Amino acid sequence: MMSVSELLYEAAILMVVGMVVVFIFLTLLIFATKLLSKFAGQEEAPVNNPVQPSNLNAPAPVIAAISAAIHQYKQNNK
Amino acid sequence: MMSVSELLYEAAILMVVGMVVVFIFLTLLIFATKLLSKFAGQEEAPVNNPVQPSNLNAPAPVIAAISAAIHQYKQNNK
Amino acid sequence: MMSVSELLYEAAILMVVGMVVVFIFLTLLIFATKLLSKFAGQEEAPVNNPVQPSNLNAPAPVIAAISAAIHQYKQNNK
Amino acid sequence: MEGLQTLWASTALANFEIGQIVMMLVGGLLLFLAIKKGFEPLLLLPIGFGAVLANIPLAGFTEPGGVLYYIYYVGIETGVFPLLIFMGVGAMTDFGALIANPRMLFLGAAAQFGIFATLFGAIALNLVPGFDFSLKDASAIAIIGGADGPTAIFLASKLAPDLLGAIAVAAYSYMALVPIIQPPIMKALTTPEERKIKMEQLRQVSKKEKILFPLAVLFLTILFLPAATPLVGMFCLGNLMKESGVVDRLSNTAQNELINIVTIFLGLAVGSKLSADQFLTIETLGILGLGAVAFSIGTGTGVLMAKLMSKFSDKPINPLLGAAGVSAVPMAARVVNKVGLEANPHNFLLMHAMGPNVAGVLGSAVAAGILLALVG
Amino acid sequence: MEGLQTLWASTALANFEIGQIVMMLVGGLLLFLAIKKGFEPLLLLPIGFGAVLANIPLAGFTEPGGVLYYIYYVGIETGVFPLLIFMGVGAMTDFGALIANPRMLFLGAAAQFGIFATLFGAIALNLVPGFDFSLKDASAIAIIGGADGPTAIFLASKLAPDLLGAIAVAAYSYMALVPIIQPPIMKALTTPEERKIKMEQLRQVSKKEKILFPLAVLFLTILFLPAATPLVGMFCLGNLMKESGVVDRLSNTAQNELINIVTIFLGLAVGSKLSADQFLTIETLGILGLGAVAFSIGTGTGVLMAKLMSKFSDKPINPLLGAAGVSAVPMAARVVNKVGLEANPHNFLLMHAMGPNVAGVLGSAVAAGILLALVG
Amino acid sequence: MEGLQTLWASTALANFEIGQIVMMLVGGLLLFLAIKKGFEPLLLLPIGFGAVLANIPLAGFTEPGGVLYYIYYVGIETGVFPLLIFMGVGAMTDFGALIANPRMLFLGAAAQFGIFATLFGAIALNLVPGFDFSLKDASAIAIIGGADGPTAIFLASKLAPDLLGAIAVAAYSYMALVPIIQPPIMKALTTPEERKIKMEQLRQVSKKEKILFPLAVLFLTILFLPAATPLVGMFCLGNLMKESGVVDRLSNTAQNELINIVTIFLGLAVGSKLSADQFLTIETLGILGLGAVAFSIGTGTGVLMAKLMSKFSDKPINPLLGAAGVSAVPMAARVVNKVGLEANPHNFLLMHAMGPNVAGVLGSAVAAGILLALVG
Ligand code: NA
Ligand code: NA
Ligand code: NA
Repeated sequence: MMSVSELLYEAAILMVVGMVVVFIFLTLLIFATKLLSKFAGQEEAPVNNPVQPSNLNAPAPVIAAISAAIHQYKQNNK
Repeated sequence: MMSVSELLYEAAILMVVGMVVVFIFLTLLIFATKLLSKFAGQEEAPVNNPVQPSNLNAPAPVIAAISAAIHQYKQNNK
Repeated sequence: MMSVSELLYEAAILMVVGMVVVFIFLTLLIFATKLLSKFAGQEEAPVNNPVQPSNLNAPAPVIAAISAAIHQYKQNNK
Repeated sequence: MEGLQTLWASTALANFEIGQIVMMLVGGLLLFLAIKKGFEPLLLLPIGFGAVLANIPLAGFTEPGGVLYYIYYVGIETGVFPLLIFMGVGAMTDFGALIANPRMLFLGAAAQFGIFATLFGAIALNLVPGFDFSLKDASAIAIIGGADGPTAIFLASKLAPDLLGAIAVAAYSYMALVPIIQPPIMKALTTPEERKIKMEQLRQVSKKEKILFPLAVLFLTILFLPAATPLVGMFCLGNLMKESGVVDRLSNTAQNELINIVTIFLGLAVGSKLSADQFLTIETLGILGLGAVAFSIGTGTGVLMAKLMSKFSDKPINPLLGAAGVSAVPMAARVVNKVGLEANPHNFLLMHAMGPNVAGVLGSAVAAGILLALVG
Repeated sequence: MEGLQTLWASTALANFEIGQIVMMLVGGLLLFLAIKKGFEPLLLLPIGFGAVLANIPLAGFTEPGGVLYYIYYVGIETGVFPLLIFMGVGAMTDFGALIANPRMLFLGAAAQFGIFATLFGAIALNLVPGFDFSLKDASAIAIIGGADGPTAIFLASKLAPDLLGAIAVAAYSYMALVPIIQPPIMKALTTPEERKIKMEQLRQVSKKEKILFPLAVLFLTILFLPAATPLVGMFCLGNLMKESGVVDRLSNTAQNELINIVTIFLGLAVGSKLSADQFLTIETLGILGLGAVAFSIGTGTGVLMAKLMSKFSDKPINPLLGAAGVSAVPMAARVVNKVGLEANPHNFLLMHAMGPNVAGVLGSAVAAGILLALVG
Repeated sequence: MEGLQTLWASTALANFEIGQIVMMLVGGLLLFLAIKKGFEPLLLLPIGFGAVLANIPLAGFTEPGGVLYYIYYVGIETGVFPLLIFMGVGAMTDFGALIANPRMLFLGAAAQFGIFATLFGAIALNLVPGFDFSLKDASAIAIIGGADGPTAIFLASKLAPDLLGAIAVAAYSYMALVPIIQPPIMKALTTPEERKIKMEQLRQVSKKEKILFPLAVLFLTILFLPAATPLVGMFCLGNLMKESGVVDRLSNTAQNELINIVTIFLGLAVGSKLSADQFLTIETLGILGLGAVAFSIGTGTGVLMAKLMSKFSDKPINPLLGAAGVSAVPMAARVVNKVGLEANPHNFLLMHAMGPNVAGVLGSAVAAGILLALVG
């Protein structure tokens, strides 16, 4: 059983981590969508790979960012 | 295990009770329907109160009302 | 656990029995359909029994044939 | 020789019990009635087909692992399928004629005497050797007189699952036979003059009345007959979805795709209860006989009640309307209309008969609730 | 005397607890809001009706053997019903506006602050005597700010089943109140000049982009947020069925008959959780209050984010669009359009608002995944 | 360092096994074939999507509590879903062409040699190291040659659930490949002169014949092959509902909404069996190879049978019709028509090919029954 102050602290961390991850994720999706449009945006475009893996060019920094956010949370959660 | 005569007696009672209750119930429904028609029968009638809590312009009284209900409930539940 | 050669033998028997039964069954269905058409083929035909049991006139040979096929299989399967 | 016996054993021919053959013929008869005679085909076709499937030796349709087993277990034993049908029927029902003339509820009440008299009759049959109906059995049988399929199936699944097949078959068969059973009784109890009585035109009913009516019905049922609320509640939900006008896509689905899907499954599951050991009994004969009696009595008391009401009413009431009180919507109302037209070619009773007709649906749901409360 | 008491005992009147009566009134209120006020009637009508049925004494709707018990057990406890609804919603969703202007995803992200701030607020409420929300409770409550019914029900069924009734009611009620809650906030945070900003027309999006988009969303979710894949996956399946154009009959069924059937059942099952002991608590008041706060904050941060983006963008962005980021499709987009038209009668923002609107759906599904991963 | 590992662990990236990635690619390939190539998209789209979902690490779709787990458990393990599909297919099937020319049943019989030869072939594959098919496995694989999806899924769920994914994928893939697999075989086994043979017009078939035909099929199946009655029975029920003309609303629902709903679920559930440990085996390669062989043999024996029949018939028979005997309705019949038109631009074989085509459906259901009786 956690005290209210502990809970509040956790909730604050969750708030920060949650928003950070939401933003990172949807930012990634922006890049993916732009990449998608670049390759598939023209109706006349040649047939591309249907499962266009649009983010593979930069997975490391992304994972680092998400990891950092979650890390922060888990750290504070011990 | 009941004897046939006991069963017959029970069935007779059921027959009487059943028909009486059916008639009482549907008679009640006749009154309810007539009442309904009196209040809601005119298409032009002003909006009558079926369950009219006009709460959109004032959320505070609504919460007050729900609070009062819950309060009442908790009181009676102790 | 059967050896591969035993399995192969079984599979061969299954192949023969299976095809024989399929053919017998669908041949029966041909006769049944023809009988059906004879009795119900004319739109003006009188109302016949809707469940026209078209093969009842010769069940014995049919059963004998299917039985023989399955028998063969079971024999070889012991 | 042993080999030949093995072969023989792998076909159904060797495994047929005489009872299964008879039950298949019963299934075939139901299919014939449904397809050729047009008797309640929506139910009797799947019921008949289910009966055929359930009685195939070695096929295991009604054993764990069989498709009919699962359908019965999921939909009938839980009571969910008849309740969903009832919701769909509610979404198809227009209470306008009843709201315009609520006294018609008396006719719906009177016709339920068919139920309760039959309950007594079923118990009385125990005096005949071979019959041994409990009060639960008798109640489930009597509800056939309610002329309402889902109500009968729901009550039978709760009170007498063993008799469910026979009860459902009897209920739907007699509902189909309404045009044959009712007219002689109607004519015997009325004079040609009475049958010619014209009813005055019904008033327009407001949308608000139609919305509030199912809520009022539910309200009264909650207060006085909680045991009837599963049936009445789902019926009123369907009707409210229809009349409220704000959830048309739900209402349309409830009265079309959903009720169709459930009807296929319900029919098959009911058919799966038509097994020889449960159906080929002297009890089934009793059930079929009692069902006919129940319909006849309900028709008769409905007509007599209408005559009684006509005496105490300032405006005359055509006693034929009482026959519609057994429900069997909309068949009974059509029969009333037809018999009325025979007496007077300008007397259209159809709209007026819809009032007692839907009153009969409520009446038998109420009767089912009473039986559940007192016998269940 | 004793006999009279027995009779009395068989009606509901004698068995009503005050809490049941209050919950029936709550159910009646929901029916009123659904039918008379048109508040999310597709859900609030069955929820309200379910609440009435669930609180009938002696009827046993929510006990083993009762129809609502089975529906809840099969559809909500397994999570299947909200996921099927989400699939249907996916089959109804057009991502065209978002693909044409993917930066709108930032607005869908910003509006989720309503969720996480409310999580904090729910925990902070524990400082008030009488409240005792766990992190799971707080997370389930906070998702109301996502303005997405199936997401809220799915998360609540996983994290806080006891609060499911109150959370679902709050979520759908506030979604219905979007036209009342949002405009004051939108106007307070923007100048009339900002509200007049015209957006340039969106480009045509190719069929191939629309087909690949749900796959890209699923792909990213798989990589980084597996916990969100049930929701996002079923949503993307529905959208792929629609956009692929090769399974139109499945897509049509998913967005019509299937979603209708599931909606009826989902509503009844949610209503069945509106029992007095779970709903008539001080926590419910907290949930209703927090839900309103969540919507308001989400609307506000959406608008502020749009203003921020406008500063850094070469083309100006109408900050009203940010309000659509809470989702509540398509209501919030319509509100944006209406408020925009008030400022400039020639400024049609509806199509532009659909971008952040559907981004908000993805945003709250992602937020739900995060909460499941970290709190669940 | 430890912290970083914890983070890493909460994404799917760290938990992917190579097998899961490969299976997702397989799922992606199926989606590609369904959407881009139009290969049996109604099944391959949900199967492919299900395969992707089932292989997401940490998401638990196929574990107790996961949505695909429940769908598989309820619909495939019980056999209910394939049977409902079969009922719907029955409601879509017109036996008119077959009743008019019942000898076409011989073609439907001959084409089943694809099944039984493949059974032998699957066992023979055990001679290759790495393969270890039991008779049950071999039977389930061989049914691919029946060119009938629901029959294959039903049999595989009974005889070899572990191979269900691969078998279903192979069955639907090859059904889609019928226009590529069949023509070379058809041309190799026939002369241009034979392919030009015109068939005389089919006679009109009466409504009564069409009603009695499914009953006759069921009757024979009951007598001689009870093990085939689940498949044949549900098929005949659907066909009877259609042809009887008295339950059109049930028939329409069975062939539209109900089959659509079940198809979505069936596809997802089949896809959920595409897990790496069950699919990424040498057996799968064997299954794919055997499936192609089965189709080819069935096509060949069908054509040869037609040539044989033509010799003993007073009226010549176009041997191309034999290829339609593998079923794959209506694709194979269309292929026959197309190849026929290539030889003679005025020779329309489509209607004639529908006879052996639907005969092939019956043939493979019968074959499945034989395998269930002898091997199951
Ligand atoms: Na009745
Ligand atoms: Na949202
Ligand atoms: Na076939």
